Amino acid sequence: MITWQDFSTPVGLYKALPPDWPVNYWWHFAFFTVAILVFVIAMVLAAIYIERRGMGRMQSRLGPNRTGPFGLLQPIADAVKVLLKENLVPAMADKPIHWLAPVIAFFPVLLIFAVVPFQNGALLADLSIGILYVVAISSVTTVGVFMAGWGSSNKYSLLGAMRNVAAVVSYEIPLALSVVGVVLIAGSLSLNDIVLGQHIPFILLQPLGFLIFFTAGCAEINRSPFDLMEADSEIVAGFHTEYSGMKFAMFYLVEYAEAIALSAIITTLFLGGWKGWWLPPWLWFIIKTLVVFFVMVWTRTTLPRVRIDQLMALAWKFLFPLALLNLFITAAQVLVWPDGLPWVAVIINIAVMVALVVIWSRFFKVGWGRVNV
Amino acid sequence: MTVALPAGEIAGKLETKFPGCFEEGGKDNLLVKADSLLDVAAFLKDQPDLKFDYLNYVTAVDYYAYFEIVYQLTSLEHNRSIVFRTRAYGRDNPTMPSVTGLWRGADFQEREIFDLFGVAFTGHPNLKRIFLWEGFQGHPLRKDWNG
Amino acid sequence: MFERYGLGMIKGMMVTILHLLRHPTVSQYPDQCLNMSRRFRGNELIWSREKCTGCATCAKACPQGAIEIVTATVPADNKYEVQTYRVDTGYCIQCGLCVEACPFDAVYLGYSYERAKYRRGEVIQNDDEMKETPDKLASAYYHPEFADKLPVQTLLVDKIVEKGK
Amino acid sequence: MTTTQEMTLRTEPFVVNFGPVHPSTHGVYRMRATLDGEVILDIEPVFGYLHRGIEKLAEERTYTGFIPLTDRLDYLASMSNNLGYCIAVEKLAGIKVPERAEHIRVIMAELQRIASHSIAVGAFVNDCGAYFTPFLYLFREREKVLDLFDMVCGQRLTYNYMRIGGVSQDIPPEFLPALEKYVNHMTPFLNEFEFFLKQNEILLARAKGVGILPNQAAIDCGISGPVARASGVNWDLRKADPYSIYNRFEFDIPTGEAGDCYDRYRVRVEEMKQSLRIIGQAMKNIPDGPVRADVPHIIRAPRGEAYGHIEAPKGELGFYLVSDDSIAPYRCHIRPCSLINLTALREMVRGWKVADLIIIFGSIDITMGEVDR
Repeated sequence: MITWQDFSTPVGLYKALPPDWPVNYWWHFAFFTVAILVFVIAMVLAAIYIERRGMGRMQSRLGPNRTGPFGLLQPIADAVKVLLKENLVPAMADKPIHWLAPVIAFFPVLLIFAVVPFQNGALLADLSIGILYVVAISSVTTVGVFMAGWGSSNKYSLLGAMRNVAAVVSYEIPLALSVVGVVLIAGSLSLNDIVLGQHIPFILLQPLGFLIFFTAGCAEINRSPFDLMEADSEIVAGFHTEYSGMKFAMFYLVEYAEAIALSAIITTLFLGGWKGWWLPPWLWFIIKTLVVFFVMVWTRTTLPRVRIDQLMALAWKFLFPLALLNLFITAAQVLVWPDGLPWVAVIINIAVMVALVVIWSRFFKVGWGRVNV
Repeated sequence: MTVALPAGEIAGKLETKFPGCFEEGGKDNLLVKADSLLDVAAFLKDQPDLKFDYLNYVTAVDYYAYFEIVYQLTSLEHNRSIVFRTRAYGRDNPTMPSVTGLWRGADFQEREIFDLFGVAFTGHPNLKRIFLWEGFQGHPLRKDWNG
Repeated sequence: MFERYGLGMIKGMMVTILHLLRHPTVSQYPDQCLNMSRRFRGNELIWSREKCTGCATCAKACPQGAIEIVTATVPADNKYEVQTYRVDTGYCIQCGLCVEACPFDAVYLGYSYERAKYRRGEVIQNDDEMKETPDKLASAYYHPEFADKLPVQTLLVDKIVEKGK
Repeated sequence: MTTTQEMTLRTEPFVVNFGPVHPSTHGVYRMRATLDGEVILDIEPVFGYLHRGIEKLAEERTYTGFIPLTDRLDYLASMSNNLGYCIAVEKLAGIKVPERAEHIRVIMAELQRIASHSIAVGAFVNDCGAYFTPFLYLFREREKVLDLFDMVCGQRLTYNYMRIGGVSQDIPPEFLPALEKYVNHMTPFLNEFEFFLKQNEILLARAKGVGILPNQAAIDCGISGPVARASGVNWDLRKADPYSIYNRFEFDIPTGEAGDCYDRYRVRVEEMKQSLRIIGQAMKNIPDGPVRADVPHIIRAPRGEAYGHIEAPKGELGFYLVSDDSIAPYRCHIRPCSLINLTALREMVRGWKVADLIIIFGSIDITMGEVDR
């Protein structure tokens, strides 16, 4: 029996481990750490290329095509350029916070990939509370962003940081609630089991859940219509105005890594992660992630930005109630069909989604928001 | 077609309403005295059959002996326009009452005249230089300004 | 906020995705040059010493005072002889008023736009550099007779720019 | 002047500088905004960064020599500046313009209105946050207008095409077929652009009811152009005081009712359609004949003064000329419609948020060349 005091000393800790424990765990840990790092870097480069080239073609222009064949080396050229840039630190800046901010912003994004299954069972840590871990870790980046905003002692970055904190706080709840719907149907929190439980992709069973999760996710990592944190037409570059060189590269990496992380989680939760016909399963996972990322690029090219108080109103008055209602409806359905929902639930859920969205958008009037000063 | 009102017609009305508001010989081109400028302007703006509610422009011309401030008004309702002018004498500190109270559009234009000609407008809410920086010496659009 | 329940946004998305199937309207500048208009006002002046009578109308018409002309009288046939004719293309705004004002058609505007220089001094053109040579074409601005020597202008409205020349 | 009034939480307003180098101030324009958090308490515009003293230069240039300088006033609509100046000088000197020149002038002015409005609408939606896509679509169409101007006068931005008494050169033979092709191509594009943005919910939410300029305040502040018409002021110089031959064309004047940013955007798009109508009519019945009255290169205007004004894309652009019987004007005052349109900015913006300040300022659509002169 292992008692508490055994953990007090390192020797006690080592003795408490099961005897055969060290043999296969270290290999597993080493392989997946390297795999995740390579996966994140490669996907971020692919994401940068897709975004710049896709947006270019959608705007009837070419996009990068000079560096390497079809401009494929452009992301590497960007990285090298940013690394060679001088590292400016504003004189009035709070130096330690300014230096630490990109680090705090970047490492949670890597942690998220620990629980994302590339293939059946192929993930670093098959946590039984996978999705709870993801929702928890993903809000740590806000601390880094706010440190950046505060540390660079620049009014624009302070505004950007404040907006980011406000947005992430209010979008955490719809994000979590829409995930609970999926968990109810899959019956387990572990991402691996969620994918195994997806005989019908959850995007069909949970259309409203998918809509809320995608919107809340985009708002949290400030992409597409909610990119207020670095709204370049209002507050120049938001929280990373005063960053250049290596630190800016880290923030640039965070922005795209978070987008890839969110698309990976959406693929796992809603699009049936690695499930697919004759292509190798991990390739299916990558294709689905890149497709979801392309939808983000697509919305970023088309939609104008939402104002900060409309962003809040959208979270509290639209997504939050809808997420609650979606939760109740899913719970009722799970009670009616305990061992997995049939196809008819798909039609019901889509009808419910349309009805709820139409009813709920009645409450929104246009043209408010002026404070009488 | 915006009918440019001939000066004679208006001059008669103004003369009866405000005797002695015109400078000598100022009837044909509506040359108003500086101190009766506001009454004439208010009259032109509020009179129901005149209703000159839109100020086209306010500008100044330097004729060495005096600065001539020219106002052009248009009545959007009756589609009529009129030009009247005043003169600010003195080179070092000419002053002129400000019409910003009647037409807010004159705000920046009077600041510009103050900035480039040096004609101070009394009653202007925020009379500061508009184009040149605070410490600039002199007023460039004057004829005797030599850079 | 959702007056039409998101349909407006979906319409907008349709337009952007359809643009993926269209040709991009940009062209690769160094290897694909679009032809400028035949009346293009290039950033150099072409001056023929024979036709020029030294009347300096062009210098007077230039709003920037970029043309500097020094003439001396030739006692033999009582005419002006132009000693130096210098144009500072740094001051020149390519407005073409000199070409219009010249009564003897002695000065034309050039047709090239790739005359950037590294030194401020090199921008000044002296009299003999401004002779018309086969590669230095004169623009058809105010002289329609030069038009047929110049290439036809590529209009974007005519075609989506194909790849290659 | 900062207005501090009783605030619930002990906060204090802080002053932020928007500009002179700011992504969406349309040139070197600076606003000292006093903010309480995101809400704007007061803004104080600062001008003069682009002041070149054009009115002083005018007194040293001949009447024809000043025309290239008028291109640099509102450098996005230099054809209209040329037209305004030439009309003022012709009124001063009493010169009659031949028929063909009048038709060419109308075609050029309306093409310039389309090009200037496409920048205004593109920049406005770009400030709303749509990441350059509408801006680039409109720029692609503006490129076609610049091709036509390039064919006629040899330059793409500073045309210097109109002369006192007509235009400098006749239009080349291939101009009218190209113009015909352009007009036929532009109408379907405008419909597609309408389909693209007219009912975009986020644009509606951001622009409808924001920055309302009441009808009476617009007239009182001397505001002209699309900004005034959007507030319901039915005043367009092409109809009210027809200069050149505008009374021969039938077209209507689009006006908005609420006078908010959305109406200003709608009025500009409708005006582009009306300009296409005018070009269509002018193109059909363009007569032959001389393009310039026989006016010497350097004219000597009779003693006196004159004020000529036109309906430039941004508003009423006027030239007040005083001549003392010499080859250069004694005084040339330019009525800056962009500067006067900014008088009402202060009370249109108070109480709105930072994001709205950028939108309202963008919807007024100014060019710094004309504001600072």
